[in-house]
Amino acid sequence: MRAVIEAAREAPLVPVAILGGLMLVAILADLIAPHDPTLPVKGANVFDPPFWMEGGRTTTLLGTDFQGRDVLSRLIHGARVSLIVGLMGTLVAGGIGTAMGILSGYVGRWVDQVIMRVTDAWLALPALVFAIFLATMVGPSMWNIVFVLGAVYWTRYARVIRGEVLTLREREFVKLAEIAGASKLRVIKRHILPNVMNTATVLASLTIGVVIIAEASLSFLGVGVPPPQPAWGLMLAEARPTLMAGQWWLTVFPGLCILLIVLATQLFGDWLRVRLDPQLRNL
Amino acid sequence: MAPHTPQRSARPGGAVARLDPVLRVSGLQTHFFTFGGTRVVRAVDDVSFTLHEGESLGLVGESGSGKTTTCLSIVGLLPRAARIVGGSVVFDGEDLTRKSQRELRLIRGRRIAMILQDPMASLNPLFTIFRQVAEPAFFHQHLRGRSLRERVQHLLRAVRIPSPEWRMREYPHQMSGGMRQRIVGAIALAGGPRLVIADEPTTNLDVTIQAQYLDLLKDIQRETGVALIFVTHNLGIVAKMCDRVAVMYAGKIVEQAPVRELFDAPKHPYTRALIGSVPKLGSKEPLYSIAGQPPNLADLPPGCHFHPRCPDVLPRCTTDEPRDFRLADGSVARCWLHG
Amino acid sequence: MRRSRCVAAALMLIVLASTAASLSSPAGAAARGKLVLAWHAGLASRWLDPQEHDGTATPDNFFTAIHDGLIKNQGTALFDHPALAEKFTIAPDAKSATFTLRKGIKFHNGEPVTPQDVKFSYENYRGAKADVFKKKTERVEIVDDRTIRFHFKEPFLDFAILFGTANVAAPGWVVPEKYYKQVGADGFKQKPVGAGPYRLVRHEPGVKLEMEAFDGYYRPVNVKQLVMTSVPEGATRVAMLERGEADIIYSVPGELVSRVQKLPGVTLAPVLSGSWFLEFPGFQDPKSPFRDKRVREAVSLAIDRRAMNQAESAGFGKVSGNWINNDVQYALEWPEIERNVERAKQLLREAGYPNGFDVDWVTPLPAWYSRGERLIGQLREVGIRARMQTMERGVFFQRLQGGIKEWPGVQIIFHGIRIAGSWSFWYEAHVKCGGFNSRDRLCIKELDAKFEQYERSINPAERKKLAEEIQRAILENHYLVPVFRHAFVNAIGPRVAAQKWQDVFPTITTGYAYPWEDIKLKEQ
Amino acid sequence: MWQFIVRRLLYSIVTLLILSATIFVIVRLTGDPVSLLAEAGARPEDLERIHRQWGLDRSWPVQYVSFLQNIVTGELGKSFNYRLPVSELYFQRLPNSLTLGLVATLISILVGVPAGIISAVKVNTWWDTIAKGVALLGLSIPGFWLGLVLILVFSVWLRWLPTSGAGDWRHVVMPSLALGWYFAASMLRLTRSSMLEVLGSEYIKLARLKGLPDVVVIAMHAFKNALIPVFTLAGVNMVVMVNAAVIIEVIFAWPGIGRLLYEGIFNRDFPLVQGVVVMAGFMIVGINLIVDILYAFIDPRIRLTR
Repeated sequence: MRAVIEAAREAPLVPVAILGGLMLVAILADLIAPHDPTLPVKGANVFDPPFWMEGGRTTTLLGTDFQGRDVLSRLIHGARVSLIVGLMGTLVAGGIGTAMGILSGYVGRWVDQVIMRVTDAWLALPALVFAIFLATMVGPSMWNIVFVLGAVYWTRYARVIRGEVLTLREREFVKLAEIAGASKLRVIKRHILPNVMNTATVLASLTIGVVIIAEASLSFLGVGVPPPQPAWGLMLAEARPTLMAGQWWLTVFPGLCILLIVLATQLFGDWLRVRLDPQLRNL
Repeated sequence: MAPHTPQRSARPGGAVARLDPVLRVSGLQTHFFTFGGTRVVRAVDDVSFTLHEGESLGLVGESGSGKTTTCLSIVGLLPRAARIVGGSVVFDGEDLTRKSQRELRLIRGRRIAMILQDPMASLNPLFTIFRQVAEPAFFHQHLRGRSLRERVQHLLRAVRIPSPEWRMREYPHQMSGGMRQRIVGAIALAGGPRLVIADEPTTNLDVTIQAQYLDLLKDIQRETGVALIFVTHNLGIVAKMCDRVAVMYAGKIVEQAPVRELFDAPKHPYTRALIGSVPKLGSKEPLYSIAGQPPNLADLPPGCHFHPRCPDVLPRCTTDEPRDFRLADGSVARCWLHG
Repeated sequence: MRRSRCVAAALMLIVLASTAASLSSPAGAAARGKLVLAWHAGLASRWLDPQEHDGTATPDNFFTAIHDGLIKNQGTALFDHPALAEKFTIAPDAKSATFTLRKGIKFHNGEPVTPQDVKFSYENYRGAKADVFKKKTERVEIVDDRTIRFHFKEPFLDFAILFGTANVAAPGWVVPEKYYKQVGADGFKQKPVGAGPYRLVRHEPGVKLEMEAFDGYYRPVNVKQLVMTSVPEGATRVAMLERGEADIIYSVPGELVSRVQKLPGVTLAPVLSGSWFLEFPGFQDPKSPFRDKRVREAVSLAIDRRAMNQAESAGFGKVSGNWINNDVQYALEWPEIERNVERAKQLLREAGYPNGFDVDWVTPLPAWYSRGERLIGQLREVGIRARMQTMERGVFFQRLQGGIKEWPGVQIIFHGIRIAGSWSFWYEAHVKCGGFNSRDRLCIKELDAKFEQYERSINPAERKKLAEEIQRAILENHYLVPVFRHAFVNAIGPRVAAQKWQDVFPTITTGYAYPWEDIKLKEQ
Repeated sequence: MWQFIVRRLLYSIVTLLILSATIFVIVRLTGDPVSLLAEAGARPEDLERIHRQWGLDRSWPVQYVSFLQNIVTGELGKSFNYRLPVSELYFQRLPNSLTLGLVATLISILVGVPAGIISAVKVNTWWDTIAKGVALLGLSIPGFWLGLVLILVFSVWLRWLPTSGAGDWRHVVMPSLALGWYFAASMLRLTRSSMLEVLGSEYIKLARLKGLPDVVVIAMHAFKNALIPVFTLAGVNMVVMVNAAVIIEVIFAWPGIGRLLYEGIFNRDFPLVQGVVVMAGFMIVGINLIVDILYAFIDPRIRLTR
């Protein structure tokens, strides 16, 4: 964990700025969004173009959507939903996965067998198919999607973390702690957990983008975040007929937002990976 | 010596140039450029030495002192981030630092060979022994078919692999560690080199195998007359294998001397500390250990880089960098104690 | 004006059709060319079997190609268009109905259509409203080899309209008894054999139906090959139309209407279709804010019906005051409801919700989600906050039929339905206690009592009066809140011979392009 | 060798057991399976019949055993919507999905692997940057978006390719491109990192020390080693593409398994959804087994020791 904090001090500027900015936007969405994201803007039409184009207006800077809602406000609030889905989904996946990985790798024996067989089995389902299946079962809501994506993606963590723990187990400091009579729980807390956190963090940075794209796909299929809540994936899915109709701003802006967050998390992840653990290169 | 390089280093002691040396490294500087060139690590900084036919030079020092980088600079296989920024490497009268990768490729494997640290890792797990030993002969001497097979068997026999005819059909993982290292040796000999660089070839072998292997190397050197650079941090091996020793610290050679002089009368405090830290059989003296941490190459202390850990530090050591001082017994030391 | 001309033309068409039929020169052989239809959802095999009609308008699209009924709606004619039956009569006491089959009609497998097949199809019918027919029918009598008579236990005034309205029920759609029994109900859905203008040649379940003109049909069939292919994505359907891969596409996304309008040779067909309205399941619960009539009225006043029509149907829909389509029997004319946000807010204040309240879910009929979103937006302006619930069409109907327990909390359902024939079908399906789609969600006892009276009555004037009383009660109490009649916007490609879209979509009962046999391709 | 195969086989069987148990439990945890197994508007007697037919009145373990028996005998239930056995529907659509998956796999390999190799060999050059950028785009563009753009460009503007449906080779181009794109990106990433790893290895250093030409070092020494994980991924990816091309198949109206799943979801055709999910799991476990066995043939370490 300390390594993470140390790392933060010399973190790369661009991705951190993007992520930090998005987070700020997400937190302050209510303050900075010029309009209510779920209501049509008074005085605006549907499909108003961005302000610099003919017919655009400065009250709706990035134009309006098929209901006359302000695209900018929806993007701003969408940051909140997408970050919640992205971060929480990743957190749930990472939490379960890390716990399972440690348990599996450190306790070993039948616990390891059981967890790893389950992991193998769950990994055998294509992520999207599994997510669709679960989402169909539990029904659409933002938190359900978080749960679904968490349930789908934890297995990847479990696999990698287990491998990590297996090597850690053989390291001197763990052996020493064990010989000194530290309880398993204490060894996990003091020695194992801090050391796998790096790996988990790197994996997490790579998962966020995947989770956000998965949300978009679920929205397309109608089992994602329910409207009118704005989520970037949902916005993209809803606006797909406009690709042909010419209202490019409805797909380009949410698309760019997704690209931005994926880019930022990937850059950040790449940097973390090099910074924290050069052996993780083949992830 | 190539005329364009400034002559900074002293000629090593007793070895007066009888013939043209096989290898003359002078003023070699290899730096690593990381974080987009913002950080420079001087991994090898002003290293010079000469090596004649049949001679073996030991290169010793802690890990990270620049031994391996020196070797890789010679063969021209530096990592992407590293660059030779100064000095010359003259091999058989040709400056290797001015050669293209293509030309270097024709020298590597044929005239210069290198044995890597890890015999487990340095053989490709997916190819047979035959194929891996045969490659240099195949590409350099253009041997094919039966003559290639015979050549491989000959090489394997030379490194004392029993029944090479069928051993060569096997895969690396079917061999023991010692056997694998011998195969790496066979590969090194395949091109009939003038110079062999052995980079800690015995670190991963157990002691009896180690001894056998070192004997083998010595025998081969005697038979073929190759020049040998032996990189190690094990002073015992140096004593057994080498004619001369160069001690590296923080990218520089701090002391260079014939092996006997070095062990009998080490001149540099670092060498003394190194020798003092080797346990001697039957000795009850407490083991000497070097105080402090090895230096961070990206952020070296001013003056003599060793001064924060030196027991005999002088006031000027903290400010001025010592140059090479040539001493009467043929040693060269980079230390103000001798200035 | 145009409408009456349209009806007149259609009437003439019927007359012509019947004369043509009596001359009976099967013209399937003269059919030529190929017509491709891009359908907007998956193609469910059960839509190919009239015996298991699901009570929606959807199967009409397929029945009218593959099967045929004794009587059916066709063009602008409602239930009383004679099809397999040459003529029919209802006894004056409404206790029996007699049908005479056309001469020489055949199924696709070459077998003749006999009264026995009609009897079998009627008695074996298991789909929507089967219970009504079972309850009221005494027996089915085969009079001779072309005549069949249905005897009822009591006067069955709605028989003809129910029997002949294919988007409500289909006991009058004839399947070949022998074949049906031979392959079984499930086998039949894979390879249905009917007496319609097209016979099925190839069936890829869910994906594609390839049909060919049936030589033995009693009316001329113009197009040789009819292919229906399922293309779920709206934009893809439009692209298919643009490239000439499809000749008719259903359900053009609202965003693409103006693009399609501009395409050369393409005709937009905004078929005025079903009626959309809101329902408040469980509004009788004392805890529900919707228990208060003023709250329901406030919801009604919050809706911007014209904006909805403009955005959702490109203005082609119709804003009317009733929740029942005005083209059915006894539908009550009711003035359009104007939006009044201030009045709505005031009503909410009076009802004790000065700051509005939360609705757990707004559930629009899948997959018309964008209008659900619009509704939520409009409700927000008077302070009613809601979220949208999306679900699959199947689940939606399943939950409708599950009754009030499936709709806990504060809920609004945004329905859109299309039922032809009589207003009573709408009432039965969506208001009546225990109705096919209403179960116990609304269930207003005093209205049901009146409806009972209506059902028993055989006096048309009394029936009309009762019908209007019931509708008025629903509208005045805002039990159901009408929104608009939407336009099911389809498009016709350049290869189809049509002066105007009504030539291809003449029907006023659903949004689909039948009668299929009448569609022509342009001369090459 | 045989021992190894038998062990892998056992593992696969265990995996399948757990997989089916997972699906079994999820279905039962999220509600009354009868409401899923019955179609909309089922009558009480239908529900009763389903109860009996699926043995839902018995205990879970008993139910699970009969569930397994059904799977083993290929009885995945009957689709409500199509009135056909799920297995029949599945195998009707499978060839289309295989075609799409195969072509998309080829595209992903043809694009991803060479780009990944070049990117690794020329690491940290502009080439590498471009390749990484493309990979990033591939991973962050949702499939439906790419699909619609392809239709717009190639069908509507250029009029080169048909928009949708299955038919001749022209119908395959766009969906497989849209599908392969994402996977090409992941292939590129993996090839690049795998190559980098191998290129940094000691045996590659030794190969270079032998003075072998770069082509030989990269094409023979590095490639073979780096490709093992890459081809594993390709195999798994192909199965994923066959089963999970839901969005692409919907956009391009491609009659494959993914679309079957979509139809299953939208019609609440539960046996269909369950069947497709189970089959996907089976196929992946199967391909993993095959890949593992193939490994044994490629990699002498596995072939000879275990």
